[in-house]
Amino acid sequence: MRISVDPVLIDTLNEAPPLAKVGGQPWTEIPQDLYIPPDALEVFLEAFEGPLDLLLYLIRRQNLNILDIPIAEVTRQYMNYLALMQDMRLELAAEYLLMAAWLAEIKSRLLLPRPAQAEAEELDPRAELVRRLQEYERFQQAAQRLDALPRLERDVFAASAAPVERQIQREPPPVNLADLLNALRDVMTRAELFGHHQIQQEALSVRERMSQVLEQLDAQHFTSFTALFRPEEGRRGIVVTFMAVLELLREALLELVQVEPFAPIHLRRRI
Amino acid sequence: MPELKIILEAVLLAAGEPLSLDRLLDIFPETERPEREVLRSTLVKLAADYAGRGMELAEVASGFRLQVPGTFAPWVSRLWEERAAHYSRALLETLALIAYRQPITRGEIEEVRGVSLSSSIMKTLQERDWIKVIGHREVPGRPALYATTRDFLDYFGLKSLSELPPLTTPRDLDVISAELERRASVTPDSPPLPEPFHV
Amino acid sequence: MPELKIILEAVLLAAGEPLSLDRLLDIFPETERPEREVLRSTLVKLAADYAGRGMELAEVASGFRLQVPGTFAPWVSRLWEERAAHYSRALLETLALIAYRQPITRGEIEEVRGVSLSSSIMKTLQERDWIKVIGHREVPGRPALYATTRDFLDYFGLKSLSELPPLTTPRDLDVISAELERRASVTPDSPPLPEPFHV
Repeated sequence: MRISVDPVLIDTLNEAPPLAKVGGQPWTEIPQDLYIPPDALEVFLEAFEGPLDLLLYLIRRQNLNILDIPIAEVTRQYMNYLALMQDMRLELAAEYLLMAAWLAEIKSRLLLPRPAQAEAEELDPRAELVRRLQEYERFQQAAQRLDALPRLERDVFAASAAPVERQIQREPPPVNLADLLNALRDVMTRAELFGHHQIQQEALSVRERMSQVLEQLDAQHFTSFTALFRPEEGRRGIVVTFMAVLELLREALLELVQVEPFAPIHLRRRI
Repeated sequence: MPELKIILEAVLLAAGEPLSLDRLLDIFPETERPEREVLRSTLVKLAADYAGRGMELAEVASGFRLQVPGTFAPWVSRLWEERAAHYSRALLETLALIAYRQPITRGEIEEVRGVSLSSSIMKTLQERDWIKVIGHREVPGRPALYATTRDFLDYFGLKSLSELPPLTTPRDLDVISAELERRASVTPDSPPLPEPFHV
Repeated sequence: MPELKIILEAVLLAAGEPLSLDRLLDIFPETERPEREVLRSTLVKLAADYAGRGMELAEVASGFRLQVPGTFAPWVSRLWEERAAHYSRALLETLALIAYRQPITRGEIEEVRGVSLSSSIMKTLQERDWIKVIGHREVPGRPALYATTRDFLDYFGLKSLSELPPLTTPRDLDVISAELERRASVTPDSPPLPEPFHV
């Protein structure tokens, strides 16, 4: 359950409608013992960022110096707030209860008489609480200053104008021969092609020449067999071309036509 | 070929995000690449062009950004109904702690704030790319160490963390303690507080 | 309050997208809203300001937009140059198989690699002009036969396929590979490989 407050109603307190509902009971007037100004009702108790926040709130409300906290009084108020939260069935986090215990401990230590000689060494029991409150307060302030910085999308805005032509230039990845070789070794090792596969016997240059011959030929027209050979390549080149043609024929990639024995041989690609 | 200053203007506008000097140099083919110092002085000239205009050249952590100054927020914000997010106090306090105390663990944040930290806050901050995990503290549980990002600086218009508003200086515990003792001896009793709010 | 023209400039720059006259009018509170005709003539004045600058005001279907003219494309497009990542293992293996076993069908590549081949790999290799279809095998389905291109040879600095390191045994491949790396680190130009494979 929440305390719901209509700010307009606060200005017109004499009016009948309930100011707030607490524990199901409608409030039609501000309680006399309320030391917090009415607008504080707008602050939901659940909006406190934990026990340190609540304590700082109590201290600020009283314009108290953080170094001069009357522990007994602050503890009493703190406990009242916890009671209020419990009445409103806010889930009370462990941190709040821990703080209550801490406050009670400080209070009891302050009440205990201290031997004169111990006084010198012993820190004031409030010191640690004050340190933590101060530390938290620093970051509360830092958060406020951070929030006040001119922020993109709220205060300043990125200026942009769409380019008329936006082409993305893509650089293809570089590859080196060693990469290629490594890839081949991997695939070959996996395929266990070595030892019994024809690759070992097969001439790479024959494979290359097979590609070249296929490119040279077309499917529509016959090409003269002799046109495939280039004398400048010498004997080895001729042998390679011849083997390439044989291999292509074996793989049924070419069609060979010879009208009669010793007549010119013609080749074309199978469609 | 257009003037260098105008090319920079075009590129910054097309980018719509901060561009570092290196990235600005990279838009020129090697043979036409200006000197770094020339680039810098040209940017200064460009910035001067925008006096009294609807934009300004700002230098943030990731480089140079053309932006619409805050003076125009009243009109610009009417373009988008709900664009400028309002962040909760819890989120801002957490962000402040990470910004000023980085690298920091979740436990350390919780200790200063005195309250446990909701996961949604850390998630929001990470989704906005304002914070990131930069390592782990070598203690049991190896908690993640958080730090702010370059995007965080860009977003808040800062060139570096040193431009953050200064933190108020903490008071030394011994000083606090001495102060408390002194006061206690002067005024043993604090004035009573007004009546608390009862329900 | 800034001049109307400057407010429009700021809003158009912040929007980064076309804004219709109606939307531009909407950014003003009702009491300060300019006449439609005033708005239009102010936009004309604004457009004139951009002569010789890195931006221009264009009227497109959905309204007015500040844009970077096409003349700046040579510089602007370099902003988005994508740094090449690496090719996948699958792509390199496929390329190696095509280089050493050409002409080869897709099915044959799949058979050796033992996995099916993604179309994107063949597409990438073709787009890079490293492989091409040089025919079809006369078997059911008439699968395309792939071979490497002259561009492929040029890229790897080979005069012909016979300059590719010879295929022998995996162990030899290790040796060749180590040799290639050694040479690459010593001299930028790779000298011819020891013994090309001859018929």
